[in-house]
Amino acid sequence: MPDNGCLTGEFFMNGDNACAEGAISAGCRFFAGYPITPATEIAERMSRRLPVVGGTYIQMEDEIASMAAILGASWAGVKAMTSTSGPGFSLMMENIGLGIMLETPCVVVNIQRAGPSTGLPTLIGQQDIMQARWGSHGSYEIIALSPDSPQQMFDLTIKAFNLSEKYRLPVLIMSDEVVGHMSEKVVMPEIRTEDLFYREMPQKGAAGYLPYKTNGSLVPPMAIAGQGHHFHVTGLTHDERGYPVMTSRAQDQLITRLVDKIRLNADDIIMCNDYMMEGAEIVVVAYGITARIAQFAVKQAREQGIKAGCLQLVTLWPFAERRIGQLASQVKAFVVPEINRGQIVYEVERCACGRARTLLVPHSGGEVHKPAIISAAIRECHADR
Amino acid sequence: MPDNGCLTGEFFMNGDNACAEGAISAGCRFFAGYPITPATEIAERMSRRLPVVGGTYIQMEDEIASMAAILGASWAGVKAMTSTSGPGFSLMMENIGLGIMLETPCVVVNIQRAGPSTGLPTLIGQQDIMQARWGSHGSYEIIALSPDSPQQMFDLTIKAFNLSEKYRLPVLIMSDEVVGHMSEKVVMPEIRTEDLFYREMPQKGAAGYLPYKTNGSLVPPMAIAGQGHHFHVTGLTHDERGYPVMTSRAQDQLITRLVDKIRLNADDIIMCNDYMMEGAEIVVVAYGITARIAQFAVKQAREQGIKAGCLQLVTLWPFAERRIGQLASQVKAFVVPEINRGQIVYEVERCACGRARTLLVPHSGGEVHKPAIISAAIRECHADR
Amino acid sequence: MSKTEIRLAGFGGQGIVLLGNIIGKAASIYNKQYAALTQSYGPESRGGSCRAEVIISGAPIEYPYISNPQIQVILSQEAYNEFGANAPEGTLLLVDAELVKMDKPPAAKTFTIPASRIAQEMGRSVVANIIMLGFFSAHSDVVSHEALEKSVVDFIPAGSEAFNMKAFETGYNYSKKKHGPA
Amino acid sequence: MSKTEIRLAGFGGQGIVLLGNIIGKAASIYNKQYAALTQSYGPESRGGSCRAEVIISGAPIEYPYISNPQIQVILSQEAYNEFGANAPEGTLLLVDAELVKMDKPPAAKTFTIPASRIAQEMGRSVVANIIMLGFFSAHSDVVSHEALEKSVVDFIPAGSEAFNMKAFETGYNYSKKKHGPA
Amino acid sequence: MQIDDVTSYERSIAKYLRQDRLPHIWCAGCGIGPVLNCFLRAIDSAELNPDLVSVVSGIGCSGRVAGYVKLDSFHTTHGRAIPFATGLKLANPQLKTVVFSGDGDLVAIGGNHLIHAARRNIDMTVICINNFTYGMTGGQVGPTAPLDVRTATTPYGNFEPPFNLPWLLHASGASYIARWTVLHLHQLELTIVEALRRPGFSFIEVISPCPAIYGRMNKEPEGLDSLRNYIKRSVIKHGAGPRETAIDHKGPIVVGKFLDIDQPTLQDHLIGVAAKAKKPVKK
Amino acid sequence: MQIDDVTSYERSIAKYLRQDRLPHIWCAGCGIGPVLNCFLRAIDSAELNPDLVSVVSGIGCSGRVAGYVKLDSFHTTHGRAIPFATGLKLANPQLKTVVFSGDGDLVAIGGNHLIHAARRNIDMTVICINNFTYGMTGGQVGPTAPLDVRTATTPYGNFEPPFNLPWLLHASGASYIARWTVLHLHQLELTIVEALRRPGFSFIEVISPCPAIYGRMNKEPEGLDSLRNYIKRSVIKHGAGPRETAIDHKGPIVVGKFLDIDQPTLQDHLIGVAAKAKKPVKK
Amino acid sequence: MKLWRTPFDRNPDAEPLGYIHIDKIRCKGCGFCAEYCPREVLHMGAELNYKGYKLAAIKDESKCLACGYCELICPEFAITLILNSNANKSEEKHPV
Amino acid sequence: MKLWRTPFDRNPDAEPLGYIHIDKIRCKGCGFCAEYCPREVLHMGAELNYKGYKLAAIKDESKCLACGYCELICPEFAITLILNSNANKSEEKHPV
Ligand SMILES: Cc1ncc(C[n+]2csc(CCOP(=O)(O)OP(=O)(O)O)c2C)c(N)n1
Ligand SMILES: Cc1ncc(C[n+]2csc(CCOP(=O)(O)OP(=O)(O)O)c2C)c(N)n1
Ligand code: SF4
Ligand code: SF4
Ligand code: SF4
Ligand code: SF4
Repeated sequence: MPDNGCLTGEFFMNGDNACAEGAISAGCRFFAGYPITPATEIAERMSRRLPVVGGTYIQMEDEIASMAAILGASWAGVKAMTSTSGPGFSLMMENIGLGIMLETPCVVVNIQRAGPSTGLPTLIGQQDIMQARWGSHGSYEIIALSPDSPQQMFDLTIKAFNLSEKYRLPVLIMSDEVVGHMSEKVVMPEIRTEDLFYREMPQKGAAGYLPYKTNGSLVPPMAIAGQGHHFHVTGLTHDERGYPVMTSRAQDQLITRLVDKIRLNADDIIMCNDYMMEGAEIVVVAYGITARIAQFAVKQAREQGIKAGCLQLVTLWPFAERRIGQLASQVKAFVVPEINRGQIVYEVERCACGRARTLLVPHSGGEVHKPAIISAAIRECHADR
Repeated sequence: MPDNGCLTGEFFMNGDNACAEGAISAGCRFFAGYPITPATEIAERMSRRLPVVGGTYIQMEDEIASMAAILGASWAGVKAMTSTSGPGFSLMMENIGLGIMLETPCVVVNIQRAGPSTGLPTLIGQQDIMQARWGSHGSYEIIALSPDSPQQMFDLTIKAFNLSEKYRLPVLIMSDEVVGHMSEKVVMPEIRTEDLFYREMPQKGAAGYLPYKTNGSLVPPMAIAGQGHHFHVTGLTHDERGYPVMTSRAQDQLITRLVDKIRLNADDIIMCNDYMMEGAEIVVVAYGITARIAQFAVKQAREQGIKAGCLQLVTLWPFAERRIGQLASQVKAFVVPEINRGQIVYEVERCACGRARTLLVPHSGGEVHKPAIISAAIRECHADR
Repeated sequence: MSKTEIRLAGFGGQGIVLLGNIIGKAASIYNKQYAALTQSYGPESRGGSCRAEVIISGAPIEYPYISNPQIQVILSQEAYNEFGANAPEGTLLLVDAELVKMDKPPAAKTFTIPASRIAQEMGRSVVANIIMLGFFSAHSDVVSHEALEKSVVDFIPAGSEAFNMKAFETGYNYSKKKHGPA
Repeated sequence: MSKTEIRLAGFGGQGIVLLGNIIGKAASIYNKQYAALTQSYGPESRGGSCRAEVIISGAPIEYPYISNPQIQVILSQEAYNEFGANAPEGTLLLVDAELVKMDKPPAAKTFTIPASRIAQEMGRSVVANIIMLGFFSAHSDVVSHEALEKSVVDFIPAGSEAFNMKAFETGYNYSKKKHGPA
Repeated sequence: MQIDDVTSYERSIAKYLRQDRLPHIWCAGCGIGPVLNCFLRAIDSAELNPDLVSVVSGIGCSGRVAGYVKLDSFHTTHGRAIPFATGLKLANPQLKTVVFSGDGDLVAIGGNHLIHAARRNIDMTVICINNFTYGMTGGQVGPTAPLDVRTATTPYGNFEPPFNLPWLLHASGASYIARWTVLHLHQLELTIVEALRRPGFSFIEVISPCPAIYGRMNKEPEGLDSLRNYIKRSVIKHGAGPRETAIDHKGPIVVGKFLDIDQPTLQDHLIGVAAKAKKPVKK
Repeated sequence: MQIDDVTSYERSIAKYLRQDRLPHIWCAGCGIGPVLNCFLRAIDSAELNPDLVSVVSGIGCSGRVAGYVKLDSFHTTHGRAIPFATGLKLANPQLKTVVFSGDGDLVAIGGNHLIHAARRNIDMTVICINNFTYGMTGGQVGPTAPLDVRTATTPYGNFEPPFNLPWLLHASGASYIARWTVLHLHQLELTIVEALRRPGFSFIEVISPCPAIYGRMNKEPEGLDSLRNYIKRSVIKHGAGPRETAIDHKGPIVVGKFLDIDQPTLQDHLIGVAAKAKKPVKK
Repeated sequence: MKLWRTPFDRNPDAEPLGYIHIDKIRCKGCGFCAEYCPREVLHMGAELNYKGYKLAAIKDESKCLACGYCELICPEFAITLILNSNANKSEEKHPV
Repeated sequence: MKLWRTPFDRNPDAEPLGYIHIDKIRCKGCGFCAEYCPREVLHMGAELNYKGYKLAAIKDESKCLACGYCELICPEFAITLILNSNANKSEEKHPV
């Protein structure tokens, strides 16, 4: 372990632990959470690790408080994270909205299990994908990433912190029970300063600082508490000064910027992994653990001479609209396996815009797809004329 | 006022009050809520009216408790409702999921204001439309209605209770601040028994009753507390007995039924209003107050010789997929004005499937669209070749 | 089809929204017209400025907001400054003279009544709005006098009918006295 | 590319998940193979049955679940009834003879060791799983003996290295003694 | 050997237990089972009409109780058993509503509902299994965990002072408050009977071992270790005051009936509201 | 006339007030303004480094206070000011965190955070404007509203018994508890100064009129009506016990400093955790 | 501390008041019954059940007072106390 | 009940310790200042401001003790107390 307390080297660990280590490596020094299967291990590891690296762990009275606390910590200038699963994620929605409105960098991890309601607490689901996008009231955009392995849990947690600091909003890691609980090798490189992004800040005590005045970019510099700025921020619609302004005009200015900072930077944010995509006619669009199952099926299909490929959506939101749109003109069909009854498939279908068939392979949850089911869908599309 | 305490006749009242009266007429006898602008008037009227008709009003400590309480009341056999706006709606999400899982009839009213977060508390938004569909974790389907006037607030509240009793789930009324606060004439007819739907129930004390055993239909009869059934229900994945079963198979059986009871009955549930749709080439798809603004614009367009029409989505969810699909082959374009930055338009676009242009007319919130903006969009589509 | 837009503006506590309701109900229930009432909300409507706006029409009202009110009832200086002063020619302006100073005569056809003073003189300052309503009735036929009367009775506390009717007639007669029959 | 699936099954508290971790780490970190460990979770893994499953492969593992384990380590009657009894021919079955009664010889190639009794005799019943691991090492080459040794040390509490190594070797030697060199 | 036709088990609890769901999910040596047993006997002893008893639980090991009682029973969401039960009770005041759940469920995430229900003095009996931890999720620190104990999220010892539940409930407005350990089963039964029969809000805390998780981390790896500890540390003191009912890691565990007062219930007040409302008022 | 260069206003509060935001949104005769004024003077008198003072509010009329103080200030969500402030404080223990909000915000929806923050004894000063109602949303019943009062949602009189806040906070674990009315501005200032300067969790309740809504419905339509009422009903009693601090519709309003005790704060405990963690342990 | 009220000093030679049945499938070997039986009727045996739990067993049934405490405290509902109607009924009965 | 500590019995003929400035735009006519001024320096006048609020006004400034209570209690931050540095400094100052 280097002096800074971050782990480096090769480890065999589960996704939850890898996520916690990713956070530590990303510079996260505050964690507030509430236990819930299958995300609890993240909190547990943070409770052990944070005091070692000079950070603070606190278990709050519920998920609402946890979410509020990480927003507070972020405004004290500390990178902060919480983790949960479906029921807790539902409870966090209101304050995720506050995070968006105050433009507060932080990371929220959802290790998805099967719902609705308490559902199957210890078993996998990928059913909160649309909730990640739409779960809080109001008009906004969000960033959500979806790791497929403990290694990606580590890597994408760092990425999530970077994106949250860069674009000033809560970034969601939409993992799932299998990735969270499965153990594999995780390689943790030494993290250099230039690998990490820190929010832009006004000069300490700079006069005339306005909390929401941007300087050309869509993201305003962020003051933190205790630096003499004496700033005000509010969840109400506000102007550049951070003052409430109860007009439709102020609303439009604010919301337009909040939406545009994501939409116009989509290319910077969106990550996809191509798997056997060369010349693919049938593209399996998948994410999380399902991307790996899909790759298994694609490999089999290729062996059978079917030109299949897999597009892993590493970034779920903003949606890879352009990529799907381009592919739609080139491929015959999209196969979309999800451990839900249809969520991302709606986006794929919309972006395909009738130019390629879109076939959902739904799963109600509790386990991953049998590869054969995905293979069958690939074959069905292949047989289409 | 007839003996039963329900109002009949003509009234001049705002949408919130009309909603409360609709509930009373529908037989709602329990209300639990927490004040929030612009929905508070519903609670206030219920607090005055319920004790008169032998019902119970309680203001709970928050929206989470309110939602939980109406579920409890429904299981005691009483029609129950709550009302809120965006922030409270976000907080209700977890227990809306419980309502879906336990299959509990009840009505949740969201008088939408502009968000995200606290946003513009007293001003209109239509930004929780996707949240209504996707806001709780897990895979499920929901029913959501969208009234455009105080009169529809009254009528659709009765309808909402009927649907909730028929399909055993929380039904959402997704209204907005303008409809809630605007006063107009409301005609309240005398409600006959046959106008109201009551949940199917097992015979009192019937032996061998299983809470989730269906008899052909997708909706099982519902026992209520105190009748000697000694039943168990749980938010965990469960079998026909209501007992937890932690398997993917049980999950699939349960979720498939929960989803199918809505999807397969979509035609019974979905209501649309046609306005000047004869021969329409440009169809404005709108809901809530925006449907009326759209009609205003459509009327103007017709006067200018443009074949415009308006399809009011009275039922938002399940989405009028078939109708839009059919129209897509007949019309030139869909114009979708929404007081948000794009929500229902995604569904329209998906269902149009490239066969008709889909043009969003977004609005960040705080006021309704100027009709001229919608007219301009109609003209733009008309000018397309 | 005929359509009239009315704005009532003043500050919180003057019973402006009540006025809007009385007019709206009179038009829609008793006169069988269409009417839509919108109003300002929130903490602003308690301490500060307050507004109610009514559309009365012979046909269904799609767009429920007013754009160019033919009638404005102004009950505070602030409201006058914001709305009354700029009311265009050809529109009707009814002003509480006690609460509003007009620097120069407005373009609109303007009638004033010291409604709040009269109310005070009658011993119940809350009825200023009803006096104003009587004044309104004298100057506009958009809602019938009888409909307004009935509607007033619907909205006021039981037992205060006679007093309110007196206030209503006082406002009505003030106009007749001052301006002669409309 | 070679791929081995291993199932470890018994009840909560036996250290089964720990075994999975030791094997997984040995394979992936020390032997530079690919390895994926999945396991049973929840209250079930505390009182009742418990399971850990490892895939070891020379190539990246897409599908992380086992379907036909080549090796099964069985530490309870319940696990035997569910899995061990039906293990097909050609697979390897390692059983704690102290905890499991086998009515008829299973189809699989089966070796038994009274690991829990030996552990008790050694004075620390918790090391039964490490004894079993030694036994496993004697019967399978999927992970190297040295890798397992190193991995054991990584996972056990500091100070208990010697004792655990003794347990590991005991399990290994039990096999050698009983069955002769593999 | 000639024996009775019925066993004591059959006579008292068999009819209230969902035997088709046994074995239950609780770990060996867990204290929830005995409390459930005791609760079912109390239902019997209280001679209530079982048709009118509803049991509501939240989520947690203790929250699984609703699933084992053969009464109308509701397994709701984490922390929300009390508001759910509030709806049940208010919609049908005939029902006896019992909330049976864990300390995490009732006092961590559900703490607000707990104090508000006590404030309202709603007719409801809350039985709180206090095992000082979140058993179901693997033994994280709870708001009742004494300072310095080890839990899955306090590897360096708990750093948050715990609630003193009887005091909190008293200050919130409850009518009846008692505490026993899982060993005081006869007293517990009598207390539950008393609580079920009285109007108003009653709260019964039961100190219970979680050997599999909490115990394992705190040198009581067997349920028996905790029980022996309870015997050593328990002191019965009816009417004990707030200073006495705090529980730390090593000191005495004061048990007994701490509060039992008559005060108008929410239902009493609601009857008044209904009476006033029925007088015709101008709309 | 020769006058001082500075006025008392300028000397004490002008620098802490966002004058560019005046007039504020509160109604004529509302009590929040005087309390804000008093709070700003206390900030000055306490001689804190204003750069290190953060003010956090929830949502409500009282929750608007954060918007008028020229300090780092956060207007968060309804009920969540305390957990937000908890994050601030824990992430930077140098900060003085003040939560300023209403009774609905802090005790209704936010009640759980309130009692848990008190339990943790986190360094934080909570100033609670108690106007017995939800002003912002138009005067609905709050959890502090005395029995029988009229509110927008209790047209037949309030039927829920209210909390006794000093008692609730004491039972939860707070270190410092005081109550004043909006007329006791000098005492209030001293109390706030004391609370700001001491470690641990302090709670100050300020009884304040809401004439526009609550007063109008309860025969105190002017702020002055309530103030006169407070003068009549207030009784200063430092160290008053739980039985004395309940407030009903007509009886005495006991004010004063009720609790002031030294006990280890959350920060004290956390320092211990950090020390233990820094000792190298095997991973 | 008083946990039960059946007299300990009952004549030990009288016919047992009850018989104990232990469900071997349900028992998880927690030892509560053996520890808290006032007359040491039960003890923890050596036998394991199919799940691997060490079972409670009967040591000396003749001493059973039928106090019911083992039945009550068994977390697994694994113990059934069968009352012996032949036994001397005049002695105080278990209080359940 | 003691609300302030500046002596009421100060010599009434001394030069006023302070002068009061009332911001007519901000004042909402609540009457707190007039009611609680210990020396009746202020009263509620008849003038309305542009929003319609009845304004507080100065009745007799000469009596002002500069106790600052009106400034402190004014909910609108509408009152500024201007200290008179000419006045007899030996008398106790307002305690703010
Ligand atoms: C909203 C939500 N958050 C978290 C969880 C996870 N969870 C399940 S049970 C539990 C704690 C249970 O603790 P307690 O109530 O003390 O019961 P015990 O298991 O100790 O009996 C938690 C946090 C959940 N189900 N829902
Ligand atoms: C989640 C949520 N629920 C409800 C509201 C609506 N709301 C705003 S302020 C308020 C109550 C304020 O009462 P209190 O805290 O007592 O402050 P006051 O206005 O009386 O000063 C409520 C319920 C909200 N903003 N958010
Ligand atoms: S985890 Fe603890 S509380 Fe839960 S069943 Fe096991 S022993 Fe009982
Ligand atoms: S509504 Fe009440 S609390 Fe709010 S500003 Fe007005 S008087 Fe004050
Ligand atoms: S109390 Fe029950 S589970 Fe425990 S040892 Fe005795 S019979 Fe077995
Ligand atoms: S206290 Fe302030 S607002 Fe009230 S009357 Fe006096 S100057 Fe006006």
